[in-house]
Amino acid sequence: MCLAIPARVVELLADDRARIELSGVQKEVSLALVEDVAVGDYVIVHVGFAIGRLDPEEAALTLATFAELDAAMAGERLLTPPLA
Amino acid sequence: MCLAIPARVVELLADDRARIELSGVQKEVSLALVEDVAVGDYVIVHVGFAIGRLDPEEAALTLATFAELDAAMAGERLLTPPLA
Amino acid sequence: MSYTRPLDLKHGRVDLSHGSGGRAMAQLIHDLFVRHFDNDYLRAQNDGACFPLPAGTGRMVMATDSHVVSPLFFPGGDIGCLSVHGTINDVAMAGGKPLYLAAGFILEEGFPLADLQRIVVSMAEAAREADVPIVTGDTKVVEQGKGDGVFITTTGIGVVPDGILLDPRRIQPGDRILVSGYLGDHGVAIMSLRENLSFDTAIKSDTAAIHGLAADMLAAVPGLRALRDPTRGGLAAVLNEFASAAGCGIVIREKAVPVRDEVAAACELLGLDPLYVANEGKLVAVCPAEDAEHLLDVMRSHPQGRDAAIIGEAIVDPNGFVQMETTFGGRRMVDWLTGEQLPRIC
Amino acid sequence: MSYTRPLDLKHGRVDLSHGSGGRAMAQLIHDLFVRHFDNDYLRAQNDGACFPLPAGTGRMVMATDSHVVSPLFFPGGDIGCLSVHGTINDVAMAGGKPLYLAAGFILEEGFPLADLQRIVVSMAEAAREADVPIVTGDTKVVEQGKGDGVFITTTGIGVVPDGILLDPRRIQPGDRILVSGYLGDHGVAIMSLRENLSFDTAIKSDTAAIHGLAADMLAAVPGLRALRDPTRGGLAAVLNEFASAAGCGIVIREKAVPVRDEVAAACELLGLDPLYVANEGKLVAVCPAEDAEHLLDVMRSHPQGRDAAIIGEAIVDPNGFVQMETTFGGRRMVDWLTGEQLPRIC
Amino acid sequence: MKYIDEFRDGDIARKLAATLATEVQPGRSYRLMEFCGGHTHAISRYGLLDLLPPGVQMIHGPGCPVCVLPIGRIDSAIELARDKGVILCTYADTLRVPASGGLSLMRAKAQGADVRMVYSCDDALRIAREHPDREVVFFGIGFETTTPMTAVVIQQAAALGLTNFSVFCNHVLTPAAMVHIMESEGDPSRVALDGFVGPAHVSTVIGYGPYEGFAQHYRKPVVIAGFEPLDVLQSILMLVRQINEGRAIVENEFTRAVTREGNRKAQARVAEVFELRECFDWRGLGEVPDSALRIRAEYATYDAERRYGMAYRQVPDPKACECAAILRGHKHPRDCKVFGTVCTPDHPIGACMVSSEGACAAHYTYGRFKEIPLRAEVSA
Amino acid sequence: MKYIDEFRDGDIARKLAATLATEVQPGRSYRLMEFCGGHTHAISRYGLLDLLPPGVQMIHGPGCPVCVLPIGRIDSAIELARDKGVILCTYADTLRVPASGGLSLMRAKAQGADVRMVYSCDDALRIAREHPDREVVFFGIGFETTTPMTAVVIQQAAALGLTNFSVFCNHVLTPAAMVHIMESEGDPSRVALDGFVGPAHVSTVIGYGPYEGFAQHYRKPVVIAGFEPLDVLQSILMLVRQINEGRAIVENEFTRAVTREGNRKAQARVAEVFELRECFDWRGLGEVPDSALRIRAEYATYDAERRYGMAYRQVPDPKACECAAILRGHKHPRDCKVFGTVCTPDHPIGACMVSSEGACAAHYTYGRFKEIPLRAEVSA
Ligand code: SF4
Ligand code: SF4
Ligand SMILES: [Mg+2]
Ligand SMILES: [Mg+2]
Ligand SMILES: [Mg+2]
Ligand SMILES: [Mg+2]
Ligand SMILES: [Mg+2]
Ligand SMILES: [Mg+2]
Ligand SMILES: [Mg+2]
Ligand SMILES: [Mg+2]
Ligand SMILES: [Mg+2]
Ligand SMILES: [Mg+2]
Repeated sequence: MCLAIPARVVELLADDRARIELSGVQKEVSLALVEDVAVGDYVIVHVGFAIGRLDPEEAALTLATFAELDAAMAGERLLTPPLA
Repeated sequence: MCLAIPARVVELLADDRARIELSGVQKEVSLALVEDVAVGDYVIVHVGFAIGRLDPEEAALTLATFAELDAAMAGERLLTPPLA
Repeated sequence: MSYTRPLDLKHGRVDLSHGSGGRAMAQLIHDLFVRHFDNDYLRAQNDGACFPLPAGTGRMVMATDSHVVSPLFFPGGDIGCLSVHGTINDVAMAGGKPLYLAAGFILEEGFPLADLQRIVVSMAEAAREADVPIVTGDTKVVEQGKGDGVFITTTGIGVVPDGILLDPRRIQPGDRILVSGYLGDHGVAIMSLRENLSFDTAIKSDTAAIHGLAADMLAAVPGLRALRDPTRGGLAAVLNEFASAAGCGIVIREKAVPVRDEVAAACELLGLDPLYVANEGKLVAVCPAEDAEHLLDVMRSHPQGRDAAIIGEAIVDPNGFVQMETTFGGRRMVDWLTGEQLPRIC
Repeated sequence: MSYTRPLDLKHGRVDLSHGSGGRAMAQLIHDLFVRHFDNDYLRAQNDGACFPLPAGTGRMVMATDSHVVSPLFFPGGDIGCLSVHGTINDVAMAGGKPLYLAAGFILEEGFPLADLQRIVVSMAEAAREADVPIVTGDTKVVEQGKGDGVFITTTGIGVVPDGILLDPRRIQPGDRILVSGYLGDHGVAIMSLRENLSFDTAIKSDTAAIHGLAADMLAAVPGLRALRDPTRGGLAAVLNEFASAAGCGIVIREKAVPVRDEVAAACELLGLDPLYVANEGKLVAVCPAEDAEHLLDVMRSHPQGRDAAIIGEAIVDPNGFVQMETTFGGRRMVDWLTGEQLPRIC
Repeated sequence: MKYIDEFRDGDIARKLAATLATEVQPGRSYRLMEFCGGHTHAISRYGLLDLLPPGVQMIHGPGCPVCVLPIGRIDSAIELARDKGVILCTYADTLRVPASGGLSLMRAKAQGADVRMVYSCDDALRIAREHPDREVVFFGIGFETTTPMTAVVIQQAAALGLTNFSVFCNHVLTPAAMVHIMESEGDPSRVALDGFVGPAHVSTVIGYGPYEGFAQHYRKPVVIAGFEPLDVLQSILMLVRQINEGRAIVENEFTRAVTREGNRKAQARVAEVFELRECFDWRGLGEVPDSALRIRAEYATYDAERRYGMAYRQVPDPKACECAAILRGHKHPRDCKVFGTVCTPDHPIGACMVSSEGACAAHYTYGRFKEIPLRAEVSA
Repeated sequence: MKYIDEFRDGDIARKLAATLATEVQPGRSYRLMEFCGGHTHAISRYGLLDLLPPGVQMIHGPGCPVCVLPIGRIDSAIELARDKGVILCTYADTLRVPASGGLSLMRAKAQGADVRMVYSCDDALRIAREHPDREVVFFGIGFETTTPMTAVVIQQAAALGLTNFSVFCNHVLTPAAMVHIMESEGDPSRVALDGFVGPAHVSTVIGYGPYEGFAQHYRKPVVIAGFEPLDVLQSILMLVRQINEGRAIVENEFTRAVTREGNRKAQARVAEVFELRECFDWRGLGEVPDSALRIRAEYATYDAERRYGMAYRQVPDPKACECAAILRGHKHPRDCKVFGTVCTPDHPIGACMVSSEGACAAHYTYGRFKEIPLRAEVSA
């Protein structure tokens, strides 16, 4: 019920709306709950509304911690979970 | 459109209505357009209303004139069409 | 973990889950259709039924009818048995011995399961009585307001014995036209329930599978030219179909056409002509003149042909007109039905 | 007197007279259905079609499906070709070579004749392409508000070559499960048009007749255990049907199941699982382990099986559970669809 | 069916026909108009023409209420159902009458208009009571036979205080139309009529008195006849006798149902609710003075024409259509170029091709085979 | 799918699992509650439990908004649709939730109630605009994730001056429920929880700040986690570490979407339209103070409860149903006597069997095979 997914904004539309894209599927969503969204941004979409923005840098950081796992597996623990 | 058929009244119903019968088929009709109808009377039914009564004596007379035809056929003309 | 909550056949209703390909649908099919139709083909739970054919089968016949009758239950039957009879009869009218039926259900959301069960039981009985199992089927559910309770499409297949060639194009001037009994019962039974027309009558629909009668007729007179069941459009439609296929005319005698008094009276009341009223358990046959009396005897010795009659003959008329000698002594055409008579009778 | 006013196929609409058994109905059938479906069986204008069978036919298969898809026209097809493909596929999934189709139409008063023509032309093309003629049919008209444009019930029959025995009850632990291509295209194409869901995608319905593919597979691996087209309820429904019929379990590998990115994305957006989404031109096959690679090769060399894959195998499990190894590395059940996924997809 | 079957007896018919044959004067022609569609229907359905001797010719009159409805009136009915969103209740006969733009009520219904076929105007009232949220209009058509029940439902609606019910009144009057037919006698293209088979159930309601002036003034015999075929045959015999004897009075063959006064109660109902319309456009006949009824001011709220501010627009009949001449008795359906080809009961061009009481439809459906001689008949 | 697929990577999952296995202290048990149904769903759908080392135990929390809807609220929704004749617009998840008398919205719909499934509350507003003659009610359910858009449509309805639209508000609050779970710790029947996988998108909206007091007060670690399976695995690792180290703070695994403050604009919209409800009845949890929202007086005309004078009637859950204990984490679905027999997703008895996020449904649909060991498996 709370499921929401990140999708890229491909077009800003009238009435505080935008067209988002996810792997070739496009859909209109409302931007009424987010501010200063630009084309190219990733927003988090829930029941037809963007409810937040996805922060690419933070995503990259999280993925980086996963990448560290190989090292961690080797023995010593390098991984520090990020405290935002 | 003006087709109407004679049917026998088998039951008087509330609201100026009656049940009529024609060869085993019964139907409700309105008596709003006729007066003093009794069970056993033949009425002439048109679009769900009795629009008149069928006079059995006159019907018999008409049929009698048909019966005269045999005689008529024989030669002399006996048939006098009834002028009501 | 083997317990499954049974369908609520008393108060339950069809809902959208019964048509969505999930367990609710599987349960409906299993607990209702498979249970009542009860045969190995259905129990195999395939999407189609696979069956052996009688040895030496050279020709087959397939026929289909969608049934949308309203009301669903009527004096003498319901959409369930009607849908079995109607298709069995079409197979039989092509000279086929009906073997198997398929049934497609289109259910309207909200339809009471109890009514559905009544219909299914009636189908099952009709199929059993006719000895023609319903071996495969399909169920769809449409939203409320997109259907009308239940529509049933049945398809039947049968095998045609060698030597039988029923084809109205073979009708020749001089051939005799026969009907198997009183006409118009089904249509009048349905009309008697229509809100705007309602009248009371003891008339019941004649819905019945008449493949047995047809088989007797074909056995006795293999040279029968054509058979057809006078459903929508009544006797008039069948005669016009025959005449136009054969490219000859047809003359019938009004006096010879069997119509019950009550049916005649109902038609009189409604301004209809019994020749156009639907039947669901009658047939019209055409045979060479020399076979007519024998065929009539065979028909009359079958319970479903007790009231059979020879009603007329084919004549030379390249216009393919159907004429009738009226009881009154004149002659007139019996044309196709024009416009609506009454919709949803089958 | 030979002139007949043609049907107004541009602006005309279905009205009640088109279903009443009179000349208007005869004209509709003749000018639209017979004209486009175009074969001798229909031209004979009987209520059933009579046809010879290929010599030596021992077993036949009959399958039926009612089609109520909404909307009637969708990317990649329409109810017309869908109704031809759907039934041909059911015949093929039983191992049959499809021979003939019957079609029952339930039309709603007011339905544009131009749309009906589009649908009929699409059916005719589909039937021609598949080389399976529509040999008999039926037409009913229901009042406005009692239907939804058009419903089409098709029934097909076919002959089953000797030596073929497709029956999910024959599935044994160790048998391999294959699918013929990408899953979920049809369901997603339909959903993309639903008012409440509307999204834009290039995904088209995969509706297609796949009896050719099935025939190649059966020729190569006559010992195939079971075939089924994953329509309503999707792959999950077929696997559960197989498992419960066979009384064994099934394990599939998520990674091996072919799903297009766009289909995965649409499902993500709507919170659906592609395993439950409908297909109309795919099949699921089960074969002995030793035949699997050969079967896969045969499938991949057919244009309709280019993206075929072995997705799993049958295992010993008297509960008949279907499990999946997730891409993530865990294992979970793939149960029947519960409740509605989305109604009216076929 | 008592009082029905007796009047369809083929044996008597043959005897009547024989009598008629002996009475018809050789070489003399008897051109008789059956005014009513009911008679037209009976003549066609029972093949009655086969029984008439040469010289007796039946000419169909304008007495089919469906046939005389002009296009403009059907257009208005469609407008009500389609554009004003009312439930339009109508007798089935009107459903296929051609209107402008290729439409008919049946096609308007297929396009979504809420048109409902009723058996009785009673049903229209019931529908109005069942749908208090909808406006319900009854499409009232017909001659004097069908007018009284429309009056009854209007009075019932008033008694019930219904506010969602009204009547689109198109009721027309028989004697006015008969007069109109005679007034067009001057038309040089036409052959004179020798007598009239007079209305059956119209007369049940209005009595036969109203025709007496007509018979006297135009010196044409009128015989009121029932709708059963023996009634028609007998009335033809009676007309032939009047003609032979040079009489021109009203005779009543249909004594079992018709009196001189008619149904006083029904007449009173009609008079309470309706009043004469100065003028009414008939299909075929054009504007005929004092030939129709409208709803009285007391019942104005039940008058759909006032309620919806309907204005009548005259629409010319299709060019090819000979209905006008046929309804006046000047032409036979077979004289119309499009009869049976472009114009058929399934695709009627004129209104006479719609109801089975229409001259063209009756001829098409029951009689056209006679125009095409059979080549060889295999005997029974 | 960018930012989705990366977080479902099986290889990384295996490595994370291996790390987790090395960090879990032998013999120690880690009882972790995933509060959200979204996490429950991810755990089940990806078979995540297979990757957890012994000792780590996941306990489903009450964070499925469908599961916590009490019978009385569904009864009210049915009443609106069936008895008040409104068009009731609802997210699909609620359609099969059991109500009184064997009903559900889906069954009420089959009985003729006008219940429409919508994907977004936007659609409910559109339906209201398309049907000005009908009353349209949106059945608003959900946690903080789903509340802001309900606020938006209420404000849009007000801006448009719609008079036929209202909302039946059942929005509930996460932190209050978490507190309630901890307050029921006293229950002797239950084993203590060691940590919480904290809400994903609820936190996107409200931020992770609101959990800080909770972690501190109850001394339980909370890790905010995304709904992708790697997020869940990672958050479990983070919880294990906090537990091992004796820490009890709020950590944020879901940094790509969640900040400490959350979405201020969404919070503002919610604050404008809604206010705290003193008390709300949760299925399973019973009356929870300050745990839900209601529509402010300024928007009273859009409040279906006021508009239709709806009074809440508490209805006890079915006797056999263990939802209450399961939602609190006291019991596992398999402990319910009717699980999988009388109660299945097709015939749910309790709400936890309805949505795939419900503990019972998730276990039935994805996990129940584990309870039944396979006898012999033919290797691939
Ligand atoms: S045949 Fe048709 S067009 Fe010709 S007069 Fe008759 S109704 Fe008019
Ligand atoms: S299995 Fe059903 S009855 Fe038992 S606790 Fe879960 S929802 Fe309630
Ligand atoms: Mg048929
Ligand atoms: Mg049939
Ligand atoms: Mg038939
Ligand atoms: Mg099917
Ligand atoms: Mg309905
Ligand atoms: Mg099928
Ligand atoms: Mg199929
Ligand atoms: Mg199938
Ligand atoms: Mg048919
Ligand atoms: Mg519709």
